[in-house]
Amino acid sequence: MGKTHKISCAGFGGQGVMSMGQLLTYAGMIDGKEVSWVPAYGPEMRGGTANCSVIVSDTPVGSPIFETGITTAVVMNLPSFHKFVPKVASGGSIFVNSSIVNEKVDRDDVNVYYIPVNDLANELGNAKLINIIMLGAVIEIDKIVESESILKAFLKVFGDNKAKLIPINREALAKGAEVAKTLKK
Amino acid sequence: MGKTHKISCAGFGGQGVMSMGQLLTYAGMIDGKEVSWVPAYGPEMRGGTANCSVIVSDTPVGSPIFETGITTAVVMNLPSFHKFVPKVASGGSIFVNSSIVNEKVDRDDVNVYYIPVNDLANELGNAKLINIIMLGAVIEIDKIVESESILKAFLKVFGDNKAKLIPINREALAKGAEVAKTLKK
Amino acid sequence: MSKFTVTFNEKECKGCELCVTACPKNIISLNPEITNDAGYNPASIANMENCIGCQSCARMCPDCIITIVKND
Amino acid sequence: MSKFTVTFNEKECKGCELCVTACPKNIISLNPEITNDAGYNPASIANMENCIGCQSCARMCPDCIITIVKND
Amino acid sequence: MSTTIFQKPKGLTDTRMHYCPGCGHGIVHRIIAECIDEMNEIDNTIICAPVGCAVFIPKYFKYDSIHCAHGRAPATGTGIKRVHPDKTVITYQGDGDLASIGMAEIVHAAARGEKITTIFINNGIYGMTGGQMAPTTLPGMRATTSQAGRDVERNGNPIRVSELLSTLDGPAYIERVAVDTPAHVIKAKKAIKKALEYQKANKGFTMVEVVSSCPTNWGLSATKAMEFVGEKMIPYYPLGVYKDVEEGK
Amino acid sequence: MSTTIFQKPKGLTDTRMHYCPGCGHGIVHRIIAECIDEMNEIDNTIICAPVGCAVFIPKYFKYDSIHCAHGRAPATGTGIKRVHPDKTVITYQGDGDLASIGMAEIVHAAARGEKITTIFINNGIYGMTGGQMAPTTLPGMRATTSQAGRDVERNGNPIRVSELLSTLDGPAYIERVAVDTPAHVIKAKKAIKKALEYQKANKGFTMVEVVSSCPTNWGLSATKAMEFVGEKMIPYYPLGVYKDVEEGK
Amino acid sequence: MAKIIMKGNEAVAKAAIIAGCRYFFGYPITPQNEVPEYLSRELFAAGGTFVQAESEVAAINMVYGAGGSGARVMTSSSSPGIALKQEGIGYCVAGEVPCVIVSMMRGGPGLGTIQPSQSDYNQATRGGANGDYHIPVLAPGSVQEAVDDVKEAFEIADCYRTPVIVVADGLIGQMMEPVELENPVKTRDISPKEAWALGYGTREKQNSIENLVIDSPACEAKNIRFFKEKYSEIEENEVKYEEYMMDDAEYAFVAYGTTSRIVKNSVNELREKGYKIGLIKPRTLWPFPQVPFKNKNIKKFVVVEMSMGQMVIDVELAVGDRDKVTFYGRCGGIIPTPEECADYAEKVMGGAK
Amino acid sequence: MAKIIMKGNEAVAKAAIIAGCRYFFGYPITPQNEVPEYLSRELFAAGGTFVQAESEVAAINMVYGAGGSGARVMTSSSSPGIALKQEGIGYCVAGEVPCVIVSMMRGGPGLGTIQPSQSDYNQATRGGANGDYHIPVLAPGSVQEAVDDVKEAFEIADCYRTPVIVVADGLIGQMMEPVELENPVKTRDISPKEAWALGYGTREKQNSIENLVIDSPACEAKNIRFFKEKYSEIEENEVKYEEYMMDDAEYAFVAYGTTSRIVKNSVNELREKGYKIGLIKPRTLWPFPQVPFKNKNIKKFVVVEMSMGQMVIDVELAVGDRDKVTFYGRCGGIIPTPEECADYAEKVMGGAK
Ligand SMILES: Cc1ncc(C[n+]2csc(CCOP(=O)(O)OP(=O)(O)O)c2C)c(N)n1
Ligand SMILES: Cc1ncc(C[n+]2csc(CCOP(=O)(O)OP(=O)(O)O)c2C)c(N)n1
Ligand code: SF4
Ligand code: SF4
Ligand code: SF4
Ligand code: SF4
Repeated sequence: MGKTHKISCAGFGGQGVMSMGQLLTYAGMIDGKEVSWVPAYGPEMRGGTANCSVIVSDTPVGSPIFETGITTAVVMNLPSFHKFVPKVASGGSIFVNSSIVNEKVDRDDVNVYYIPVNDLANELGNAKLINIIMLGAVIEIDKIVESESILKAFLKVFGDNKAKLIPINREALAKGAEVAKTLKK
Repeated sequence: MGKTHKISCAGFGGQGVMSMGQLLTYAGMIDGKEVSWVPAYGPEMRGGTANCSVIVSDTPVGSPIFETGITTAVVMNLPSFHKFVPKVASGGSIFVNSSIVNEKVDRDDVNVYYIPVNDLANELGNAKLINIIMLGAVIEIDKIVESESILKAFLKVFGDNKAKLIPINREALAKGAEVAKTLKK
Repeated sequence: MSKFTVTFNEKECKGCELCVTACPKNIISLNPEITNDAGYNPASIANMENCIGCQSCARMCPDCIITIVKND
Repeated sequence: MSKFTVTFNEKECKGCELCVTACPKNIISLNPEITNDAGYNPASIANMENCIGCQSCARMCPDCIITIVKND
Repeated sequence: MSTTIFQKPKGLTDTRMHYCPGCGHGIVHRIIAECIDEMNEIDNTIICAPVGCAVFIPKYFKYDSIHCAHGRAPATGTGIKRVHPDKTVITYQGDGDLASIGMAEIVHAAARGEKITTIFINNGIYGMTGGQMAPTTLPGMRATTSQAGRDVERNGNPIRVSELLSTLDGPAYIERVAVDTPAHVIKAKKAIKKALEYQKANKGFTMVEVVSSCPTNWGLSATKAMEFVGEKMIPYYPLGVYKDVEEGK
Repeated sequence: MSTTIFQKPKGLTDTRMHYCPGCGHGIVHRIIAECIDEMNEIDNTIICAPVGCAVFIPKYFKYDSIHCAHGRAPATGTGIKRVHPDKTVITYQGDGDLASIGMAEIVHAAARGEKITTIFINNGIYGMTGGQMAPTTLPGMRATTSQAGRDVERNGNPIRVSELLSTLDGPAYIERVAVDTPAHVIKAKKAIKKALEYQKANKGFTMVEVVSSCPTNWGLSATKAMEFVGEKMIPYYPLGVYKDVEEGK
Repeated sequence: MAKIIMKGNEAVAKAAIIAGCRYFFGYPITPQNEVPEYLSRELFAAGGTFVQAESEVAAINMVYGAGGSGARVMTSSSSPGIALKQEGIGYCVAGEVPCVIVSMMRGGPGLGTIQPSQSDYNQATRGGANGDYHIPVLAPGSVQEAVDDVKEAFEIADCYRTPVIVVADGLIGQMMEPVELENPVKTRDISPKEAWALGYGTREKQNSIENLVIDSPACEAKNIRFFKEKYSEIEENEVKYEEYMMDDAEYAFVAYGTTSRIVKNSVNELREKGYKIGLIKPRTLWPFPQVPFKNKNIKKFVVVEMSMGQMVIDVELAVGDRDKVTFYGRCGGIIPTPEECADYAEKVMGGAK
Repeated sequence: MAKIIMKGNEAVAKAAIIAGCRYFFGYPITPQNEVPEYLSRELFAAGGTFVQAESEVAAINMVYGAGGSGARVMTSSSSPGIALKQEGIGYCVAGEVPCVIVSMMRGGPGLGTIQPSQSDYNQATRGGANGDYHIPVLAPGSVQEAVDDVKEAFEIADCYRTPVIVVADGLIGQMMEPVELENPVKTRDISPKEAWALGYGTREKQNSIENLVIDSPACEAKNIRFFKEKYSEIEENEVKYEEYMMDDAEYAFVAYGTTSRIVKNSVNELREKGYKIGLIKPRTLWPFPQVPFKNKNIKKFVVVEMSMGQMVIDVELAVGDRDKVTFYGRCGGIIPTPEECADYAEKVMGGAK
């Protein structure tokens, strides 16, 4: 049996964590994988944290939900850091938005990547790109989907009329990948 | 096992058929019998017919409802006549308000008593007494309850402040009984 | 012949007397002679000549008992 | 010492800026230096001297972040 | 030669109505049928029966019809009208049905400007269930659930529905009429006709509140009940036009 | 020496409110608590939480409290007040809760003259469920179920609740206020205080409609949302006293 | 202690007053109208309150408030009216609000007929509100039992802080029978109002009737507490049933409420013919009695209901063998006669005396 | 024919439009809000109507009117909202009005939580409205199945003139998955609107949607017709279930909807360990499949639900032996993991590979 990626993306509302998950999902389908996306929903979302669970797998998705056993965690803020770090499977990856999260992961059975996405986005001159930059890092490391598939997915998720944003998003993905490469273990 | 009276009283709303049944029920209890009273209810009551089913029995009342097997039927108007005559048990009694109902019972396995209660009530100078007169006839013939128990029941059903009406009701019962005697078979 | 003929569906009349009250000429009354199957004395008009065809009776009748014909 | 002391519960402030807009003296602003756990930059006052104690900020604050003390 | 100048309207069936002697429902049924006859809409009308004495409406009218849940005729009428925008849709409701359990539905159908015509029979009582207090029962009036007479402290105040709905923007036409006298019946018919015509013209929600009687549960003869309408009900529920978009009301 | 001239009222708990930044609910919560503090009723008040963003009320107030079913707070408040006639009973409802699903309950509690105080938050939207159209959503205003902006032909007309309830005889006091400016907040508090005092004095049903904001679902910053209240909401929902038995209104 | 004759509905209302019920919120519906009518007259005199609610929905939510305030409170309705109360009943369950709901069943589905029926068995025993829950359901078969059950219902409601349904049919509501109102009722331990009810809290310890349990583990924990504590206690303590002529029986009628009294006549009739048949009469429908159905002597259980057969599955589950369970029913307001039930049973027994 | 990725709720809405549904009446409630939101945008474009009703009660009664007018119509809600619809659902049943009701279950009872659950099984399958009736209940376990079921639901509704419930949980409503929208649907015979629907009658032959059947024999006859004709036909034609790895199985999970896909993982896990276990997945909850439970090879049936156990009794009735049925459940919004289900099953199997 092939590989099953169990990805959690978490952060504040507004950081684009939900669409990060959707982009992975769509890209997974484009790459011919079995996929699912599940948002956490609830009133605690009111200005609070948001997160979603994504599966990208070679085999049909049974349970679309996983409490633990996360293979890839993206934590964009401190509450998410506290919530998700313990749920990552041994050998999994954790991507930390180190622009905001100052703490360090206190586990040695996981691979941790600190990506200062807010700073990187500012470098690109567009604070909204933090999630795309993070995605670039994630797929560079964990090889969940193809980078080009993310860009195709972008048009699916945000509509074809957003085509003009493709170049800047491509740049953001590359930026994330680039930083990730320097951190690769 | 003792005797079980299954009594149906039927007529127009306003003829006092429901209270006739209640008086029998109360009187039965006063006489130490097992009793029950069930009204027919429904929108057809709107200015239409009314009827109730009474059981007065020496043994506990199982089913308070009987579709057929009536032992005593009191029919105060024509629709009731048509409805109830066929439901009387062989050997049962039928009391017909012959002031209003002109038809005759076409069965020879039952005892039929034609009592012109409206006319008799007019003789007593009180049109409201038709049900009591009829009751007088019924208990004279079928011996369901004591005549005095009906008068005690009267106070239970209508309240003690109706005590002043006892004499006229006693008279009405006697009148009914008297007419019935002349018809007794 | 009277100018108007007012007929009552006696079988269906409920003897409510709304027509009786409505009639400005006071010519309608319940007929104590007849009791229909439902137990009511139906409305009727004795002296049709007095009818002015105002239709007040029919307008008040809840049971469409009344038909009015103008005899020209 | 200023006439009034306005304090903000910075941990709980949601940075909505209603107090900022409400202040007739325009002395409140969000503090970009601090990000609280919920991710907000809390409100604060630089020059407390200008405060006239009108309580407008506190009245508009949906989260009871603001306490105002009069220094007599 | 002779001409029939008054007869049972064509839109009514031959079924004997089960209403009590002298009940206002029958009068209103007839005038609705007269209006629909005159508008030549017999085959184009759908009528929504309430839960209440008028629940038997499907037997009495030759229109397509539906038994609505208690109070929900305006919602069900909405569903029908949205599917059949060209049909004339009538909802017929009693005061328990419309003003008590169905208050939310009538307010919202009116606010939506739903293109239906509601005939609202205000007889101040729950007829069908045996005379319980309605939202329209007058202060002091006896009902089986206010046996000492309605005490506003204990039982609350009556609701004037036409006034209440007239605060909304959706209604095109709201009038309160009565059926206690031949003259009022003529006016009532005119109002219903106008409401139906407004519906046909897609002007918005229309309602005619008919102050009527329930002799049985009022414990009055039919004639006395109509007198009560004139003497007690109408003063409390003033007749008149409460909303008419054409008159800028 | 120094005196605290403004602080969190005693009747509120220390729990952080989950409301979005700049949401009007928090302001109204505070002024209710201030009134109850001032009336010395903290231990004598029962508050009924709605279904809506304010469903968490039990966590925020130190009063006894109950989660009411969606729209039914006036009914539940009635049950409570009948058992505890000496307690101050407050129902707190959003516009979906009160003016949509709960329309029948509010009309009838008002008509009964139920001695409770309803705080009605008119923020023109369903907050909790994510921005669906409310009965109070302004024409042209966008909501997730009227994404092109409310079209009154398609989506119906907004309902002005204070006006509607003022046609009834049961209410003792109805005022519409707003919380968009400090001056309005002061007035809002006065109105709530008055309503609560009328309740204590057994005068009848009291309601304060508060025109408020929902920055999140309006898609505006908190400040812009308050501007919207002033510029768009208040003109459509005029502030003022709609009913006051003491003033013969 | 003298018996008096009362209409079932009035007796139910009177029993509530005797049980200390001082609040009633209800909406008219046939065939239970005499309950609110009686209470609208008598409750004020007893120092309580009667409110004719604007609807069944409002009524149950008033009950929720009054019960939440620690008062003994009742509502009453019939089939479609009970359907409307479902959400509110669920709130009473979740808020642990004691109250009594009288359900006088009539024929359905939908508006149906106003004549008696037992086709709301599922409605009462299997819910219809959302979520996992149970409600104790008492099923009287006579006016006397209705009175006794209403009084007991208040005790059960207060003891377990749960709504309790008393389910009867229009016949029991409408009929008059002699009744003893003052039968003693088994009292139960009741937690003090200070511990939970509205109006008894303080600023330090607020009492709150809670329905929202937004946090999933807490919501699950609440469900588990209900089932493992509350409901299993009720199952242990509150099951009630009667047996008639079951000592030597080889066949058993199973019936509750009105049909149980009808079928009693059938038993008598069949016994006279020599059949060894008896009657199992569940007096609680939830918890449903299990013990009498473990009787190995019984060859067939003949369930009789005024419905298309709703209790049948509970009997099947209790018996554990569907083949042993047969069903005879009438519905839509038709009341079966003792004779037809006996005829049916005779066929089932195939002449096996 | 290309798959696209859609959120379950939007896919449900889209499927309805594909199925010819042009009318939707609903009221917001989490977790199904995307259904009305999507349709409020798309239905007008499709030539239909969307009305945000004032309540769930109004919504179902609008559905009753629109469905009674012969249109394909849908409503959608979640737990307490479905509770409020009960009376209206009963009216649709009694009036024989075809319509589709989507129930996206969340944790209860009462207001509960907005997280997914399966604790409205009873609510859907055992009624809650009054009277004797059944409603076909379809239970999808993925976005794809939700789409297919919604389309089929309209066919079933029209064919038998009955409401049909599609019962899923918040998870299916909220999740995104690839889905094929254009799968063909089995069409069924449908009686012409002229024969019954509002707006298609004439003065000579009025069409009437009737709910009152005041006359008891007529009311009984209607009930009997429903059960002997309509419902037995449905039981004969519309039962649906799936089996997974059941060929050689000695143990069987039983699960529907979301738990069925979770438990599929458990089956795989246990099979790898050598256990002969499979999965029976009812796709219709009423009529409930009987055949797969007659499998004599199965030693234990392990029912898994996101509830305290509601389907269990249907399984027990179908199996006919309560001792063979065990249950594992989570509730209140908690979604069980494949691992915990497997652990439980392993205990049940006691190491019997
Ligand atoms: C949900 C529900 N509640 C209650 C009833 C009982 N019910 C039948 S008719 C009626 C009231 C009728 O009164 P009204 O609407 O004033 O009409 P009227 O009979 O006076 O014409 C009631 C409460 C019902 N059928 N359904
Ligand atoms: C019976 C029922 N229907 C629907 C819902 C879902 N629901 C929760 S909150 C809400 C509306 C809230 O809007 P509003 O009353 O305006 O209050 P706000 O959130 O804006 O303060 C709805 C529809 C529910 N919980 N129960
Ligand atoms: S109004 Fe009609 S029903 Fe009444 S008495 Fe006259 S004719 Fe008869
Ligand atoms: S109003 Fe309150 S919450 Fe908002 S910024 Fe000012 S202090 Fe912070
Ligand atoms: S009860 Fe009243 S409303 Fe009903 S038919 Fe009789 S008179 Fe008319
Ligand atoms: S969603 Fe709107 S109403 Fe709800 S807390 Fe946020 S801003 Fe306030």
